[in-house]
Amino acid sequence: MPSLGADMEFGTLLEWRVKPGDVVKRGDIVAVVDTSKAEIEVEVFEDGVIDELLVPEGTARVPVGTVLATLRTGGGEVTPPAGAAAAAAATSPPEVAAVAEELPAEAPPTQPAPDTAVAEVSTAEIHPAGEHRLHVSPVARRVAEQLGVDLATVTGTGTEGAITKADVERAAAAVVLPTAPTPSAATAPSPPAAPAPPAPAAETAERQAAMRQAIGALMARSKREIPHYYLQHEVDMTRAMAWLAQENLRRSVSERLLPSVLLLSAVARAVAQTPAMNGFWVDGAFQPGEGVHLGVAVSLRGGGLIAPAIHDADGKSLDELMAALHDLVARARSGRLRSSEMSDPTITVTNLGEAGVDLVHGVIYAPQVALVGFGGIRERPWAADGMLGSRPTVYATLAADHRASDGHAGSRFLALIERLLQNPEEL
Amino acid sequence: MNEQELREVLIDALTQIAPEIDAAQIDPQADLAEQLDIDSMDFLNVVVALHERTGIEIPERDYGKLATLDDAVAYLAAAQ
Amino acid sequence: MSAQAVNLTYREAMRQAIREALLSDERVFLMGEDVGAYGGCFGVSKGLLEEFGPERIRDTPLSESVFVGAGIGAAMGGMRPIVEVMTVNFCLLALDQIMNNAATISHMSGGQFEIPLVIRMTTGAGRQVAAQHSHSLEGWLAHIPGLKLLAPATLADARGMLAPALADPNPVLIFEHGGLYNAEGELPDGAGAVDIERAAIRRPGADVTLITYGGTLPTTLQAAEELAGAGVEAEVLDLRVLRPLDERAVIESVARTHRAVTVDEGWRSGSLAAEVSARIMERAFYELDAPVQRVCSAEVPMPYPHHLEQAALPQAQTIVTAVQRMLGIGA
Amino acid sequence: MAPLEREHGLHLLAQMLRVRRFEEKCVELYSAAKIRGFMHLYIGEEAVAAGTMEALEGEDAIVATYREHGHALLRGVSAGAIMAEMFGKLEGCSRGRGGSMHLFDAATRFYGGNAIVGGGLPLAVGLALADKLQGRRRVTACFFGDGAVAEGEFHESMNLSALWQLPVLFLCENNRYAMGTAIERYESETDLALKASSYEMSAWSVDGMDVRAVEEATRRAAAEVRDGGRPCFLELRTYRFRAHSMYDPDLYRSKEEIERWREHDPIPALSAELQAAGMMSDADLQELERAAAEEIEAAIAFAEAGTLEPVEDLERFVYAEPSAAGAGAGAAHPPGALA
Repeated sequence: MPSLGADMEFGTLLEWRVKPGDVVKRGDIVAVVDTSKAEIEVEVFEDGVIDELLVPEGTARVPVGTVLATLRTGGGEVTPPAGAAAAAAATSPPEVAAVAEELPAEAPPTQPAPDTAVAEVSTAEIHPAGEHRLHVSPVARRVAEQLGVDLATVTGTGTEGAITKADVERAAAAVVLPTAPTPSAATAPSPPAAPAPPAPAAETAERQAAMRQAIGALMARSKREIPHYYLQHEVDMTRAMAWLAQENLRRSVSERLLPSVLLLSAVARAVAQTPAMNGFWVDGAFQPGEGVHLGVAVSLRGGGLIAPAIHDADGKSLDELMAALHDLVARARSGRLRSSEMSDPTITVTNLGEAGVDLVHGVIYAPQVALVGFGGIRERPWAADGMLGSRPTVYATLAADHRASDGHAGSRFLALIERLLQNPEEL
Repeated sequence: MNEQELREVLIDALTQIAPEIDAAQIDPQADLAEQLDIDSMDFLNVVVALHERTGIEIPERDYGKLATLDDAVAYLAAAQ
Repeated sequence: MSAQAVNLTYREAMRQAIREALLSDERVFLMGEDVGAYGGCFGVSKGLLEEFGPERIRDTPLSESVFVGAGIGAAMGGMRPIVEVMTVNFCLLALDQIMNNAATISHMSGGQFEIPLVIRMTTGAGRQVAAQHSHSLEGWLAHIPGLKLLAPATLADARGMLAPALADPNPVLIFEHGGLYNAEGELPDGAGAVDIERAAIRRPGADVTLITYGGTLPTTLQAAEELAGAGVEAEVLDLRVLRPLDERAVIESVARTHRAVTVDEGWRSGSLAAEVSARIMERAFYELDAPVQRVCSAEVPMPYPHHLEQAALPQAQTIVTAVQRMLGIGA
Repeated sequence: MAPLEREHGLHLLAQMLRVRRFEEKCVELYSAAKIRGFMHLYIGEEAVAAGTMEALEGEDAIVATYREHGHALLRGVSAGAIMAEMFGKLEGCSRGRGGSMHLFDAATRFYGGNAIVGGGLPLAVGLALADKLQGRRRVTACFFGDGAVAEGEFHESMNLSALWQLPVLFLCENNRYAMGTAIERYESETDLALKASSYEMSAWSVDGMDVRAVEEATRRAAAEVRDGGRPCFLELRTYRFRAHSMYDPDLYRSKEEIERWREHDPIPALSAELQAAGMMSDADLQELERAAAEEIEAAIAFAEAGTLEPVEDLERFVYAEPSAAGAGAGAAHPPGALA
């Protein structure tokens, strides 16, 4: 099939003008081909005798270079017309390559043109000496602001070492990476797999330092910018603990609930009714959160702290909250947090009771506007009706941003938490 | 299960929670929560693991009897 | 430099340049519509016919394609022609010769032929001559590899760019903004050839870089003065060479000020301002504290009435507003 | 017309034969996809190139069109350089960058093919202007087809060259078709010599199928241009036997018309005249055929052995290279790689 035009790849063999045995001379018309633009008469370039017609009339989409017929030239040997085979080499789509095997395929590899734009000028090269300016993409700068990541601590992987959004998120999440990734505890500990070998000491130390810096930067910024006010309130946990004990007796081991789940549920529902506590202080104004995304402060083995979010906590049942908490802690401690969980808790709860303290006055996670704290649940002296007794109680505390709310709102918020904990069965 | 097997099962469950701890370092007489910085979530995971491996269901009120390694092994042996 | 300075207009500076070229090289001749007897549509070549005669100061028929093509052929034949296309609006009739012959032959012939030709064109709007006579098409021609483009905005450049352009073995297009011809100023008596590769900082500043060329340089300098009044130090960068662009000068300035506004009388879409903005984004992205702004002509055929024409053209106030918005200050 | 003499007759025949066989081989190489893009063949018009080139001198300049293989070959560009150019090789006469439509050769002052119809006319006017301004007695020969007569640049170029009395020789190869449109369907006045004379320059028609008539007419016109310093116009009435380019369906003319013109094929016509005058034996003819075939085989071998221009050179010559600047006015020295 000859190449019959600049843009021709296939042709349709319309008609043979010769049959096997016919004698032909150079320039004779042997066939008619349709190139989708025109019907062209195909000439033969050598004298000889038609040997065999290989492609029947009417065959469509015959690639350029396909051998259409063979010719017995003077020497008696049977060859495809030279031109056809060569054409196959130059323009052959893969399936026809076989036909042109014997001829040296001359298709040169197409190299991409080198980018020889006029004198490449890169900012690194012409940077004004001295003023070391951090290369940070605009979106990375914004996310760093949200996650409270100190850009100076972030190593960039973008062009020429620029810091990208992913770099910032990794730095924030780096706070999460415990010394060694623990196999996923998931809902039920699977048969104990061999624990992963602890990361080399150097790497851990370096990560600890970066994490320390990141937390330090966030806390420093919160303290510097947020006018905190603090409230505390002792909450009677008698009914809650009694209900929980009954409930766990009824449940199988793997479905048991922890006291902290009750606290989280109460806070979530109280926040839902106190929107002023739920959102962000950005560019000098309060932005209400879209939904109650409860940040849960999770302490990490070997030090470090992260507060990923349980989304729409106010709508979750105790079982759902328990499962969410279990999953979040496991993934937080194994460094598999999703960035969405990182960037949008609308209020955070810290529960240091287990570490043995009575109450905690925390630092708000900027740009959030409130932080709820719980100490340990313990038997404490309790006076009621003039009688002194002892009851399980917990100190609930609130650190709040005075730009977004006042003590009055804070107090009603803590009182609401207490009231909700008096009816655990409704949580 | 004899005491030695119970001890191994318990240690396995504990290293699940605290992979960086070398089993040999655990002081069998000292408070486990204190030594291994275990919180209530971790302890619940241990209780669930023990239930799966040994079939023993530890009620919440007995949690106090598993304060140390030796106490826990003794409790488990008795509970079988 | 000789002590006395000469007071003259941009027009006279260009005429001196042409006269000097004719005197110093007999291969040089001037060809174009009404360059001879009429003295040049904008008076640039007044008196040259009387001094150099009709062979070297050649009035042409209104046949832009052939006399631009003849300029190309004469350059290939060993001459150093200066072809004057009365205004950039009429170069549309000669674009085939400019693009398919002047810009292409050297490359396509494998370097066998040089085309040392200079084509001068008056450009720009502002004199109420309506749409067909008010175009700014530098951006189109700056798109074509093989051409060099110059935009003399100052007296020194009007006086000094022609000689190096004629010495250059490539086709060089010189754009003279119609609004500049009457600009008056002083030039040292012996003022001569200037560089035709680099941009020039016409006013240093640290807060923002205003990048412009040709007829909008005065407007941009005026904007810089007004900004100085509001405590903003604007650096004014005159591109001078529209192809090849002096990218280094643009990037170095933006690396200092971290903000850029390009001012261009062309229409915004696909303009030279767009190209400058793209190069800043490619080469100095991390230097930017704000996106690059462009102040260009309104995308309309240039209207005849004065008030509409001024509304369509880039004004100092438009530049000032763009900078203020960029800095988050002002109105 | 001067009487035919043997040696010159055989030379003219050889020239036409070289072009004919070269173009026929190109058809084969194009169908084998060795030559790509667009290709416009000269088969049938050989008498024009052979006759005109005979009458021009080495110092003269040539400006041609995209149907230019014959002009380049007979002007002295080597068959190898032309073939290598169509193979896209560095050893081509334009470093492989121009292809069939853009052959350039500074050494023979062959200022290129031009793919824009009428695009070359202003260039030729300029080259002639430079000659006039520098007092040089030489001719710029500008070839173009009848189609170009309809372009504005034809009118502008004819007017300016007559107005300024420039030494241009306008050679209009009237093959009666602008691609697929017959001349009667695109020109109000089809007598192109008559049309040209309105620009106050001498203009006349010549039988473009008679190589000796073409040579004699071109000699006369070239003398008027060279010595009289005036432009001149020749309409060479000729015909192309094959399609406008590879391949058009050729539906715009009848087979009978092509056959009628084939009867005036300049090559058999001259052969018959030489044989009738006892000036050419069969052996002479076979020798001319052998020599043409040998030249073409060598050209193909040269092209096949050619190399590809390194991609690193992609941007070379967009702007002139400094070293080339000193190579005399206007004509940079040809690249080293040229054979």
